[in-house]
Amino acid sequence: MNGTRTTGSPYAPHTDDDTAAMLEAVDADSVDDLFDIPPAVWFDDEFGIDARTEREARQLVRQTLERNDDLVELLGRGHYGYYVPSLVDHLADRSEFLTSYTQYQPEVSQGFLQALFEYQSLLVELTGLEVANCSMYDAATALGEAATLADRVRDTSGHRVLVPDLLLEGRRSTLENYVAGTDLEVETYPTDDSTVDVEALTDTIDEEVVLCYVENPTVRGTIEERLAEIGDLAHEHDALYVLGSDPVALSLLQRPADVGADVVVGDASVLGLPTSYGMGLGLFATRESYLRQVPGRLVGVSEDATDRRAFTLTLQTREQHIRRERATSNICTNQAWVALRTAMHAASLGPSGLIDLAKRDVTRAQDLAARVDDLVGVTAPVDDRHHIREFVVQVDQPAQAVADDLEEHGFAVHVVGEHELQVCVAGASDEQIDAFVEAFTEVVR
Amino acid sequence: MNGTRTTGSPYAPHTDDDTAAMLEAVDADSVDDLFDIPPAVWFDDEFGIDARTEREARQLVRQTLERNDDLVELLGRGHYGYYVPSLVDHLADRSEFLTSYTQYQPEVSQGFLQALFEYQSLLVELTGLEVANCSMYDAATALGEAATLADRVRDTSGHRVLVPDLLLEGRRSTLENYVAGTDLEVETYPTDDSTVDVEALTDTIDEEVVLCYVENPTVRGTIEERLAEIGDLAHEHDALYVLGSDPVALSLLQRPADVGADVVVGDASVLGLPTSYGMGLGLFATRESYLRQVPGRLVGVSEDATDRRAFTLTLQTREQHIRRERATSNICTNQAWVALRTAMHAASLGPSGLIDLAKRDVTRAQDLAARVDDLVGVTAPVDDRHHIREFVVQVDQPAQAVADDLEEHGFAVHVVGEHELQVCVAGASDEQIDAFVEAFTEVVR
Amino acid sequence: HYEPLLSEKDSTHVDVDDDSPLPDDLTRDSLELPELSEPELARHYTRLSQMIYGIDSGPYPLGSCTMKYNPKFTEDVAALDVAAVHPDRSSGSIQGTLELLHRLQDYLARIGGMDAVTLQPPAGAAGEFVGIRVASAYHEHNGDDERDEVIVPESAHGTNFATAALGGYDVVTLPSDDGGRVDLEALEAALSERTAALMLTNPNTLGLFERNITEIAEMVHDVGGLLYYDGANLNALLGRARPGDMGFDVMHYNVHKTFATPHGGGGPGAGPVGVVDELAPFLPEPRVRERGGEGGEGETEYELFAPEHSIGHVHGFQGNWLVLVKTFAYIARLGDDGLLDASAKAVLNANYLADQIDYEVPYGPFHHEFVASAGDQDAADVARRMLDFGVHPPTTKWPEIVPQALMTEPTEVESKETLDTLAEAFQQASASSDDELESAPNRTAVGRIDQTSAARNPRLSWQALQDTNSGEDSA
Amino acid sequence: HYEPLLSEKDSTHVDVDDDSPLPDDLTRDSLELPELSEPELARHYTRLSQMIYGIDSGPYPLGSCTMKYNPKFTEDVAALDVAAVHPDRSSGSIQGTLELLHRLQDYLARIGGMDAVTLQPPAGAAGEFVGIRVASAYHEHNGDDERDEVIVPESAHGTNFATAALGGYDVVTLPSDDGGRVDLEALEAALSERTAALMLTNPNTLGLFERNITEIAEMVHDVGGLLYYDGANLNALLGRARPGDMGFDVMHYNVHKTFATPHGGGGPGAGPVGVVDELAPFLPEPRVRERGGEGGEGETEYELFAPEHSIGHVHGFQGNWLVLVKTFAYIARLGDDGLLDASAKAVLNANYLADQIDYEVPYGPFHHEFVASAGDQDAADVARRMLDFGVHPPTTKWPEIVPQALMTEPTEVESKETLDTLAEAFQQASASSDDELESAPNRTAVGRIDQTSAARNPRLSWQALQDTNSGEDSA
Repeated sequence: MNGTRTTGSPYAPHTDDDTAAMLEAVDADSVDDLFDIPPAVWFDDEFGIDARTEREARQLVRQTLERNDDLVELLGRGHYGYYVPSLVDHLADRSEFLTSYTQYQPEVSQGFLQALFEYQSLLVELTGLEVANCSMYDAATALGEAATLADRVRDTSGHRVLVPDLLLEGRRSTLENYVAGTDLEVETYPTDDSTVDVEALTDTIDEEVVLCYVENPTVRGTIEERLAEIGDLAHEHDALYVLGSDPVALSLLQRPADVGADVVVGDASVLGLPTSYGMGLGLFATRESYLRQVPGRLVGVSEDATDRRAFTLTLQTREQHIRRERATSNICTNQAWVALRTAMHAASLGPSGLIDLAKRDVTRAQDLAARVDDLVGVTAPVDDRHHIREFVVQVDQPAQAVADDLEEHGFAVHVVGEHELQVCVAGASDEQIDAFVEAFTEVVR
Repeated sequence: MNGTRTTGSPYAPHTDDDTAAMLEAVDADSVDDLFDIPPAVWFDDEFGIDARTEREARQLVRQTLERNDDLVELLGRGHYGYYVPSLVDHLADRSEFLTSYTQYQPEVSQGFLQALFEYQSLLVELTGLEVANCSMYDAATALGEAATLADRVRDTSGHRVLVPDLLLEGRRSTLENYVAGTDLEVETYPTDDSTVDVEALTDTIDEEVVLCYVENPTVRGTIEERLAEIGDLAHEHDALYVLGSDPVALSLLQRPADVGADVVVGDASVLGLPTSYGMGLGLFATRESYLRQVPGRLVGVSEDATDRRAFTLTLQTREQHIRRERATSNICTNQAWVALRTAMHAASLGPSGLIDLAKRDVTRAQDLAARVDDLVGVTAPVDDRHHIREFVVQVDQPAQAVADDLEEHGFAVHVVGEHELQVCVAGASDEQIDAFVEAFTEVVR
Repeated sequence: HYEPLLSEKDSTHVDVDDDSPLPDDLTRDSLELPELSEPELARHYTRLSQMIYGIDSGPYPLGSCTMKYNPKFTEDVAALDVAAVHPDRSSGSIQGTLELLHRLQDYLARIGGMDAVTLQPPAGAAGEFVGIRVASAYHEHNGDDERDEVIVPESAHGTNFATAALGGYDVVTLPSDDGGRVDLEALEAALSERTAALMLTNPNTLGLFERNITEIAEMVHDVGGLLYYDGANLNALLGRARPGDMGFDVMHYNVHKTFATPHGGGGPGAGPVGVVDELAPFLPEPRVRERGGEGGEGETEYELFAPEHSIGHVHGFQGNWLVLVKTFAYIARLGDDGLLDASAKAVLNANYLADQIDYEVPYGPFHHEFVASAGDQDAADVARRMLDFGVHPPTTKWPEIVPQALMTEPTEVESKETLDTLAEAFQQASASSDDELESAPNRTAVGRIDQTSAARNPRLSWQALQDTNSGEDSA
Repeated sequence: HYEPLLSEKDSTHVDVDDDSPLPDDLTRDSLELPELSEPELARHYTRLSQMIYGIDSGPYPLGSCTMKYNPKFTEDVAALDVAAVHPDRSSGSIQGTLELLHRLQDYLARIGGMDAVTLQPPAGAAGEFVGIRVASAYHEHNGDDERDEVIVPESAHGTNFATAALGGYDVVTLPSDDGGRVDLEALEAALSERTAALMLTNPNTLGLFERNITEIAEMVHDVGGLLYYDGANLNALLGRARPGDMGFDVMHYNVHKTFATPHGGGGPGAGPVGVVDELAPFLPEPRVRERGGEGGEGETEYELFAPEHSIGHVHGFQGNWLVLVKTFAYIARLGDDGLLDASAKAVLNANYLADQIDYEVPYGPFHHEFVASAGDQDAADVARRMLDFGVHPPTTKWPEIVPQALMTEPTEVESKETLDTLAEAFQQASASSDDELESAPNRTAVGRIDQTSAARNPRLSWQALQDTNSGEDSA
């Protein structure tokens, strides 16, 4: 029937005989009789949505999406298109992983629990912090959760949340929504050459500050150089020091625990997911002292009846289904399957592969910047800092016009200022980068 | 390491420490020492094949294959591109199916054995014959095996194998290779309106004939109308009556058992495989009386130690690994995984879906023929017979020129004569067929 | 049924400073993680998968979780190369993505009877949060900023309470009446000018339709509050009743529960939110709309826009895109007929199964789910016992209104035969001895797990485990 | 661990004549098959898969079968839309397909030291058949048509014997010498002007290199015969020795064994055949070659052609294309370095494992495999016993030159740790009591299967099973 049948749900297996027998069992004449809906709200109309065969539905999605232009994306700014090993798709797509529910029955969920435990262990190594949950939605919501954590754990009456002026609008806005139900207020501090202006931060920070947020690398690809100093500054004012990063950067850059971070947030789906229109995986790690205030799910080790090691969701009393309005967060479904994929991708790279990947992100960004910097009327990188993965390019012409021209040549880049573009090497092959330089040369000529 | 590593085999897990420990255990200084190869034949050169990352290897294949033109294929003649439900890929790709070996250890192969048993059962229903093996390579080799079966089971000194003059060159040539080691000789009998010319066949058939082969539908999409009569003719001369068909056609057309067929061969991958440059699945079914002479693998039911039902490969004494030069065939690895896919596709369609599919192959071919027949200078179908799936079209212009023009318009059709094209509707959507008619109209204008 | 941790298979310490392109003080010293080959990883994850019960393993009748079969083809369309675009692409270059989103907004609006839809919330709870934030923004925009309460029925999902709290509201819990539905008198008492919203799911978690929904809506609206629809149970009503027609102002859709996107062991999900016209200006930005004029080939063009009084973002980008693609594909496959049939069979299945089991099933009539009572037995024990019969048990101990609740929702994807198997498992559990119940499960990868030990002595990483072990060693 | 047959779940009888577009006498009356929904089928095949041991389940040390890990990415490239073309497409419109085939022909020629390669044979045995047919055609072309014998060593694969017979030859079986290799004196005696070919695998099925290969080649060539290389054990030599350099005239490649294409539970495979220049004119048609001139973008163009004295087709079209794509992808991934490392680790693994087990391992030194002897134990019992330890056993009872043979080939994909696990399983089996051996396996989906019953009372379809059952019922 499948593939051709378009009446009824192709995923409801009832034969007519079954339906008749079941109706008889429940003593009903028709299925409609089972619906206890008052006539006033009974829906008599149709949605007007055509049923399609599987083939037609596939075709519809494909044809619709084929309207997307096929561009080489030199895009980053929080979402990256690294190559994901084929292993990840094949194993993560096993239906036991893909179609199972949250692990409330741990005895039949050991495999998923173990994979999530391994994901947590990965983040513990990367961050140096003791506790990582097994996911938030994305970097923005993880930052929001960090703020509500700060609100809960800080005794001070403070209400200031400090974030860099460069913070992505989507993150800042999400953060503001998360703190809308609290007394917290989001304020920005200035940056200098796209890294924290520590002097200016020193001037603005006070005891009213409950959270100081820094990203490393920054949204413009620059690498912070005074992280420990900033950490000290935050702690001197009894503020939570929250670092934003991701697993690739963390494989190479300073370990958050070593610079005093209290919480690490970010998007862990840089590993494991292809470019997916911003779909992410919220990384959330923190110190053991805040364990009981952590939002989201935690997998822990326990023992079974015969004292064998077993995994289970634990400390659930923090969560909404137990604690209701006093939960640490309202999060329920998170991004478990993405966390699985991220763990798989990281395992596939191994420590050498992770470090190599991050190092290549540094050198390839450096190399590309140097190549475009050679062009007349182009400066790159704009910021006098080390970079990873991406950097800002200044062009004499209007940036939007250059970007439009590049799109005509088949390349997508960010426009970040009137005369500023941003370019990312993360997902691009060497051939694509060569082709980009050629197109860029032509466009700015 | 994977995805980036290009030295050594990425699929050999040895760490350097492992290698050292293992060499020590076997008391060797280096791996080279383990090779007992005389210096004269030691290979000192290189193949000159570059190692690539997984991403690069993928890219290489993709870029290479992207040289293929994207044409709508109205092609058939033994290979069809029906839509394969997504279920088939997802389930057949489970590594337990895809990566397991032949089921010589049945206790850890029950799932595959059962699936193959279900495949055999499907063919038994479709053909009406008692025995179906669980695959040959394709229709051509299955026909070859039918001929060697005939050679073994017929007592007569006969040596004639009769096939239709329309038989595909690939099939005929393969058949000739299969009988090259016997005394059999392949001869053709004439057809009339692309079906068996029964009178001519009557004239040529004699006691020297050991096998009479008929295809239904024929390679030109026509449906045979006198199958039972031909069967009688074959049997009167003590010849094996071999029918060629496929699971879609068999769902609608006369049941081979009902017209006296002794063997049914054909390509079963019309279900289960997408268009795949001719990759197939040899269907082979026959009467119980020839059971001990059947080539290839058979799955049967047995019992385990606790008398539970269990599946196993059986009657293996027919096979090469036991019987060596007296085996019924040299076949070893066959097309098991394709048989699995075919069984899945058939199960997904169910009997209603199978019959519907075949009926639509009749009506859609009929409709398309009528539409192109309306064009000036075009006759379709050429053959005054019922058709399924495909039909021959006569054009006033040189057929090759028309085909070339159609290719320019994005359509591939067969050229089967100076002024004859052949067109198949099996894999095409209604939209594609409409577009084809439009293009065809323009081309023959 | 045992597979070592990756870190137990290998743990390789790699120094970072070799050939580092960065100054030493900007990098970490080293990284210590498993370094394994693809064959080893393939086996590891294959074995782990073998210790998981998924929807393809058998029935999964989790009440309020709606575990439906996930059509395979939806995975294929989400995996299309053309679906893999970056969120910062120019609108002109991703018309396909925008068209799909727009069509999905439209589908969902029709299905829910809503006027405008945002697809941004990355899960149901995030959708609730958007709903509550939209309500806040609406009241605030109207200068109506004294409203500080959200009313939630006692049998509601935990997320409702937590979401209201996250939104800064005091939660007012509403008791049920004797029939398991909203107690109108209690509601009357709870409503006031402090009421920002009432959050309701319908049918409720007992599977009962709130028959007085029109009256409830009037009551809430009369005090100036908004009526929020928790979409968890929408599968029960598809094509038969729409939240918009019942008077709801804002709702979220659980695409996993209603539109068969895979649950993934806990996400990713998507929780689109639909609202009535009046609330549309407050939805998150960006949304998708048609652009005046047509594209080169006569196709409609689409663009992103920020609603006038938008609450801003609730996700860094546009939510869980790949999940939305699957949602769209599912709806496009089923169409009106399929959706109508889905609710029909879901409700038929629940009623049939309720009829087949021995446990007491209070309340009724049911729609998509029912809550049986394990009576003297411990519902969690019953669940674990059922695992041994090869099926997945129902949700347990909730809602608390039914003692030892076995909250059961078979969904439309189960055949009569499977329901009979499931009923048999219920029967066997109900006939089990105390000993059998308390020792279950026995046929699973591990036996009954000590939850107290896990919580009392948290070991949340391999590193922690190492510390614990070495602690034990030295002790 | 039990799953009903599809037909036991449902069997629906559908009449064909309703709305038939064909006259009644051209159609069947009805069709009776299972009519099931996608969720039911997904569960059915998922459960079946759970009763199968695959390469991702654990070690699979089947001697002479070379069960290597199948890289996942090769599946993805074979599934590309651009790979899905019809065999009757015009050459000009499938340049990508032809280029890939041409490159693969070239790769294989280099790896084997051959001059020309056909990719058409759909399996190893089909490759053997092509080799034998090519030899026949060659001799016949030379007017040398009295040759009616093919010589095969006693320890050879069964397919060698069967292939020679299928090709119309008498098979002359060659005994081994005391070292397990070709007995030169016996070979001398067997060779004559009747010899069409000698079929040899090297290293042989005992894992031993035929050290006298150059001499053997000379002897065969001296009598006018051809030397055929069975590629089953090529994995042992990759990058270290090439059949062409050893004097072989024709060979087949087992792409599953050497180039990691999945075995699929028994196919599809591919058995490309390489030959020296002299034999190239006899290869099957069509083959792929470069066409003079270049394409529009400076790319080489390819075309199909029929070799001058081609034996014709051995497959209806061009063989198992999708398997060839995977082969190509694997070779392109590994390159020289990877291929060289594959043989290194394959040989190291075999030697290490041979060293770790208690069973006697006669002969040596080994390359990729070794044949242990179970001694007093029954090798098939040992194998079944090993199943209970969670590993796959070796090939048993063959070659017969070793009593109770345990023919073991771990391949390069196993880690030392896995080999140690495997060695442990061997040890446990060797230490097992007769009772344990004879009752094994016990931890598998079913227990030991009665082979005699299966063969004596063949039940080869559900229909046959029905007949049997109803027969029993009436009895």
